[in-house]
Amino acid sequence: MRDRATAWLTAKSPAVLLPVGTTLLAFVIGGLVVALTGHNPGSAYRAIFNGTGLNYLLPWTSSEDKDFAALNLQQTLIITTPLMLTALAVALPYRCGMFNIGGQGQYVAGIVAAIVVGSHGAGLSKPVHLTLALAAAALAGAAWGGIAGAMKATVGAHEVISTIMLNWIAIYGAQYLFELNGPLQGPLPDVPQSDEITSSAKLPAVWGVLQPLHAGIFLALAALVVYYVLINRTVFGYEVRAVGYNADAAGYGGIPVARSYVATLAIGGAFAGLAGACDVLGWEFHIVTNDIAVSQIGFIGIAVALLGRNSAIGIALAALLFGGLQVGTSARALDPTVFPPQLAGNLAVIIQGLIILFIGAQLLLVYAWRARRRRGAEPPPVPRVDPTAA
Amino acid sequence: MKRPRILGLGALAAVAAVALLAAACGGGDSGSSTPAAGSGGGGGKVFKIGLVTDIGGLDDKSFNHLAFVGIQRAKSQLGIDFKVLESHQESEYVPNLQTLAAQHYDLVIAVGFLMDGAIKQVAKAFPDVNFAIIDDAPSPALPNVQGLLFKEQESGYLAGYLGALESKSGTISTVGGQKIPPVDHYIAGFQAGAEAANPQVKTLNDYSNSFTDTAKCKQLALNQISQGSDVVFQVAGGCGLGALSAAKEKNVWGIGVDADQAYLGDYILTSAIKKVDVAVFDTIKQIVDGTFKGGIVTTFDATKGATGLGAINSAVPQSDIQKLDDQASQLKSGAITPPDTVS
Amino acid sequence: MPDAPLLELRGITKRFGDLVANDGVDLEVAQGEVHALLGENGAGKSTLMNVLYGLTSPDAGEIRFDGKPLRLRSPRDAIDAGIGMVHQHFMLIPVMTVTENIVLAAEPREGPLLDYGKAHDIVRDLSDRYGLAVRPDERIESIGVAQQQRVEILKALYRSARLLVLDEPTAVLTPQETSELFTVIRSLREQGTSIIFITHKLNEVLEIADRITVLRRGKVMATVATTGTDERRLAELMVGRSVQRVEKGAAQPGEPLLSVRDLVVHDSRGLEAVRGASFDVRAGEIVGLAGVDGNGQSELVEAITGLVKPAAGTVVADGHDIGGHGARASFEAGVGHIPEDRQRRGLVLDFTLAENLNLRNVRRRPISRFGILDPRAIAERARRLLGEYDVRGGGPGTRARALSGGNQQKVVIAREMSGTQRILVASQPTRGLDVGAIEFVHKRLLAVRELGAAILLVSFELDEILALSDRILVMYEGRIVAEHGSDVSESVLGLEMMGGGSAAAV
Amino acid sequence: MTALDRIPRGARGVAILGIVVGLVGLELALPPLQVQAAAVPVVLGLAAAACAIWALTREERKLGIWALLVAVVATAFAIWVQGKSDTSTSLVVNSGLFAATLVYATPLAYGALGGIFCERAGVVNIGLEGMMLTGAFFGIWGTVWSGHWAIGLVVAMLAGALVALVHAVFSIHLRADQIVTGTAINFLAVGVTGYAFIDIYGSNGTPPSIDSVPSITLPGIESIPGIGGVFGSLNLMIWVVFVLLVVTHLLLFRTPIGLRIRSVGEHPRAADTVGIPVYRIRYACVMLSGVLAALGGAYLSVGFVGSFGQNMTVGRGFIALAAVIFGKWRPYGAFGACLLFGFASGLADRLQSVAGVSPNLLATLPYVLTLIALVGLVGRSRPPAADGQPYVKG
Repeated sequence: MRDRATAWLTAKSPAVLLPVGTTLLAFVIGGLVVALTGHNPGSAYRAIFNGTGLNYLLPWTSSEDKDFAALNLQQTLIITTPLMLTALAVALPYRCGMFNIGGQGQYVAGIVAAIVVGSHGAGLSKPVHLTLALAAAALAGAAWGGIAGAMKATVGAHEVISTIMLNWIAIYGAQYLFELNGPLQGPLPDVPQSDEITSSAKLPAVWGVLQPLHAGIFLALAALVVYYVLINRTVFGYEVRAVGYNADAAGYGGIPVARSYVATLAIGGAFAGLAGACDVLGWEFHIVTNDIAVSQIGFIGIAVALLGRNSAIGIALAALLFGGLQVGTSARALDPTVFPPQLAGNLAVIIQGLIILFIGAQLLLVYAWRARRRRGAEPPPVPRVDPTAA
Repeated sequence: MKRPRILGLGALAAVAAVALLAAACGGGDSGSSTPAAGSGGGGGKVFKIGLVTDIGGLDDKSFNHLAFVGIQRAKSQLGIDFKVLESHQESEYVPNLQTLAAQHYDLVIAVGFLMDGAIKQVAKAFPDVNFAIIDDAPSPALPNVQGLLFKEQESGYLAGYLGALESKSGTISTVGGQKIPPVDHYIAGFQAGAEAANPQVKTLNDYSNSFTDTAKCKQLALNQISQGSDVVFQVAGGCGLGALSAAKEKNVWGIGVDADQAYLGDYILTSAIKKVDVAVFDTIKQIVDGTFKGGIVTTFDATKGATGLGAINSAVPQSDIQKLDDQASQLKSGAITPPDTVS
Repeated sequence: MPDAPLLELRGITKRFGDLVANDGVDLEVAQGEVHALLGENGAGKSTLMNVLYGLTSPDAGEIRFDGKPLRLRSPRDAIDAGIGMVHQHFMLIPVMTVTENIVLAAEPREGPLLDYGKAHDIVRDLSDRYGLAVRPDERIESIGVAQQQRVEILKALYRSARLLVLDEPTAVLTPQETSELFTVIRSLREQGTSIIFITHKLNEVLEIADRITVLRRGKVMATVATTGTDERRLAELMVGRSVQRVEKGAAQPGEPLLSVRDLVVHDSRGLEAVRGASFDVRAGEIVGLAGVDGNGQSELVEAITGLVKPAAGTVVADGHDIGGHGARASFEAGVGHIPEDRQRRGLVLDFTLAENLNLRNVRRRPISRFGILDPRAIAERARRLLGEYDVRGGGPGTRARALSGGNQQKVVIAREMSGTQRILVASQPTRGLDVGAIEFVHKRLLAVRELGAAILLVSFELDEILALSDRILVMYEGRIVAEHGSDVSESVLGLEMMGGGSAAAV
Repeated sequence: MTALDRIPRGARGVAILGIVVGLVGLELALPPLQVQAAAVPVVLGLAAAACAIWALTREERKLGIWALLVAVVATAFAIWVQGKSDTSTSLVVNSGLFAATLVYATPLAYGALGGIFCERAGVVNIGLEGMMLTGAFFGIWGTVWSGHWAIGLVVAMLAGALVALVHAVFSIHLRADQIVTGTAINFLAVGVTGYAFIDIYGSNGTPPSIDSVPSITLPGIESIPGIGGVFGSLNLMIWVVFVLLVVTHLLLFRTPIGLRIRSVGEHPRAADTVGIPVYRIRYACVMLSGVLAALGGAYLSVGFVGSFGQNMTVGRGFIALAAVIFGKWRPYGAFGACLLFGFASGLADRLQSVAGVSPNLLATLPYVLTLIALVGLVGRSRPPAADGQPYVKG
């Protein structure tokens, strides 16, 4: 029994231990920063944890706090939804050997398309209108990602550079569309804001009031399933993985390498475009130019994908972690006497950076474990997968 | 294969070192800007006031910051109790407003027109809670929401008037952050005021498209200065500091915005002021006095002393100040109504 | 022979995990001696030389050089001591010039700057002195393999090497180039340089070496003087049993299965690499394509297997025109392909064996239906092929990376020859394999021939070409310059590979 | 033969496309069409130029030169024609434009030189952005703390080196994916500088008046018309970048250490076998890259605007990285790319008021140009062979 457990651990350790250990390490170092600037990391992290709303799930949370926790949890899940999708935008091309930094631009492309389709066609029935709006967003994201893919496939332009450029073009371009006197500015003459999404194109609410959790989360979870099946169970996924591991060998085996590049970046872009649609059709219902400038969803998606090691389940958990960090560090939940919220926002970014850093150097933890084994110690037990790790 | 483990620890140490360096730099005055929830003293009911900032945050050196100043003054003078919630992203507007409303705050103030949609939603859900929103006139009006608007164009007008008077070259300019209403109000007023002072004046205007890229704001201002501008009015928040830096470097006048920015140096001609603190304080006072009314829009203008200029540079001749005072009184009387859109 | 040995290795032992690569190896090399180190692939020759060059440190043992103990922590120490090495895979930087490569890390200076003029002169003087004609300003990527080898030797001489290690130096050379190299080696010996000559070719050893040390499985079998030994004895020492040549019956060629006509192919830089090649390969015969590396063989193979689009000409396989229709079309027309670099191109090393074995037919039923993979069918087919081709060291779920080179090659062959493939293009199919694996591959190729397949064998090893081919084509500068039966001599082929000989273009 | 096959392909086709695009731009600028926005013909002209460069680098000289000529004429004419209706020609093309080009190009050039060192030694550095931001913050912090800009720059360089050390340890010794590590550096820099900025300076921001890097005035040049406006008085750090440019070129291509650096980036094992310490050289180059990038950031904060704002580098590090690639990993080439980007930014600034085009739309111009240039040039550029690949000893 023990042997089997050890064997399982050995096999699964990179997949489970690395992300969990990495996250813990990042939080410990983040805690050091907190402590050194004269705050109590323990209470700061507890406050952040409660801010995520995950305490809703704890049995001892009192009923008074429960409403507040529910509100926070709804917000966490609202952020988690697009993060899962923008993470997929990174994960799929990653399996094909590419690093898509263009999730943000593809997300913005999706927002624009969702608004254009979602704010027109008020007479359509909900399923039709919603489907059209989602499809338009996915297509726009796919087109934006596909440009980078086509550039890679035809002239070998490095996708990292081209997607960075496409991000800025999308961000400024979308601001242009909705700015004052812009071509797509909404009905308010003084406000640089888009048209409103008509009710027929809004995603249904599933939990809460005012800014409730919307059905987009099911869309994101479905996308994770699609991704899993696509990568592991289809010829397409097989070919993508072959190209990702060894493009030369894949080419020798008759796999169309260039097409895989274009297809994965386009499908990845479609996921990011859906993320934009989820936000716009789920809770924003319009976009102000300022929102485009400050949005970070696509960039955080990179961290989510890396932490989730590009696996479907990993991405789901990592998105919950990062969504929780976003919401938990907000001022609403954080008592300023415990930890100043302005610092908390930056702390969240530091922790994200540390996680990416450590996940990139998988060896770090493997070495640590080996060192323990050499000293004859037992391998560390698998910690319960607690995505907040607070 | 033994070495990398040690090096792994070395890397960890280096990461920690970077983090610590950052931390060590800030040993001293941690949390200096921490808004503290006060406990109201004195007898009677202690009113609870909530403030929700937009994504600019309290450090925007602009209206969020000024709103905070106003609520602090209300605490010390009116004995209210308050809580400030900063929003880091748009998705926090509704939950932040909702949280304060659910806790039965007597007044919830939203700062910034970006929260227009959010406040409409929350106000409908909490009809018993009073709301106010700065820089926005909710349409259609809601019975429990008061809009607080500013005539930034009046401040801009006076700034432009003074700028044109002090300009030797006959060319003056504005650097806007983004083409959004509060920014354009200032610029429109500035251009009208300049023309009133000197019909031949030439006004230049550029947008940086960023409230953070100080280098770009500076470069735009330098370009304007090279085209002859000798008065630069920044309407770009933090980015605008770059524009003022260009004015300083090239020995031309700079004009600050929102708050009084005279502290930056004696190259500051004046600042176009928008007294958000006054608006916040006044509105809170209405609550305390029981005179608060929803469904209306209160416009803060020169007559309420909410718009106008900050400290005027001592180098400005008295004759010009008199002309300026004359314009200011005409604004108050309504004889002059500057435009609020940039042509 | 001079008295005191220049180099002494005592009891060198090096382990990699459970594998003992060197097991108490002793070796002595005298001043001005050519000492051959003979052994199969995997016998531990390269490991021993890496120890001697400071690239790996031994777990036990001692190195003495010039009578003094020598501790090598890095190649720098070896160079400083006077040890030079020419690696099997050249350690040259393609985008840099001959001069830059030679003076790297020991550059002549003029103030803070590199004195390019002086460096140029030094290189020219050195190459004149040892009769190694190289052009100092040429880029490495634009000169031939033999030239590159000379650059490597000059690199060592420039660093005043007293002991020169040549690791399989003749593997990439034609017979003529080999004999030129031997001339150089003799001249070095006359000037007092000691040489360790690593090889697995018995005839070369007997021709050039003074003494021979034979390694097997990390152990020294014997050190013998060249005079007084022969090929048979050496071969027995080397493999532990007498070697057999593969036996093959007479060819029974059928109709042409692969027809190449007037083929022109450009290389990656857009230059003509194949300049109008025409030939047929018939069913049931092995056609050997001889030639020095870089004469268009790779491009020819890539055009036939659909990896590059030919600029002109046709490739017809089994009646299908496959010129420029892609790798898939080529395979569908029945062309299997053993690529020259199996690690880089033949296998996806991070894929499982099952995934690798189905790389070619992943779109076919029953492996997939409507784009969905059938894991059971994949594993089943993999298990069958692994058994059929006697692949050892893993099952369908094992990653290809974990297998030995020989077994990896078996996986490639299993994939490329299974199913309905009637044509096989085998490019360097035995490169880097040990004797047992080579034998397996050769037998397999002949078995396929018996079944009526058409095989195009591309190899730089003339032994292999001569042993297997029914017909031999010689390629030089993008053209087929000669055609022979299997009875042609090595020297004739060698001459033609250099562009000499009287054979008219076919 | 289908119609599609008759369209010329490759360099020739691109050159012809360039000529056509340039002519369309010219046509638009002329009456009766005379598009009011100069941006349209200018963008077309620049696109034509990009096509021309593509063709030229692919041995299609004759048509390429034609395309270039048409592009230049179209662009110049477009601006000139605009000037006819207004005095705006001088507002767009003047010495200020070239001065602005230099100012925009300088931080990029520092970053690009850093990127060249790093990548020539075989380490990809996508963390340039973070290193620049780090330099921008710590440059200000050091200047405020010490009261001297020079000490501020030293602090910036130290901070840049420290961040680069993290990149070096993770990508050289721990063999992490260098792009992932670089991304992490970028996140970390935003978080750390933002945290420290608020913790130290709070809502007041950096002090209004700090010691700043002086400008160097060349009395002789200043009075020369045209050139004087550009080079007459430049910030010391701009002069320094010119010097660094030449020094970098000499160091990389004319000195023994340069040869060794390049050998490590091309073929680390070959370098190792002749005794070059591969790891040490990579560490040195990565850290030097951090130092240079930090100087680029410090130029923005201490050198140019005299204050720090959160995330004030706004993606300049990424542009620097793109410049490295256009410049084919050569200092002069990369500097040329920085100038192109700086020129596009400066042009966009000026076209805003003159041509009345949306500033948001113009803001995309530098990125669009970069993208076009990427398509046109990258196919031909070859990175150091071992760029991005960890080296395993032994």
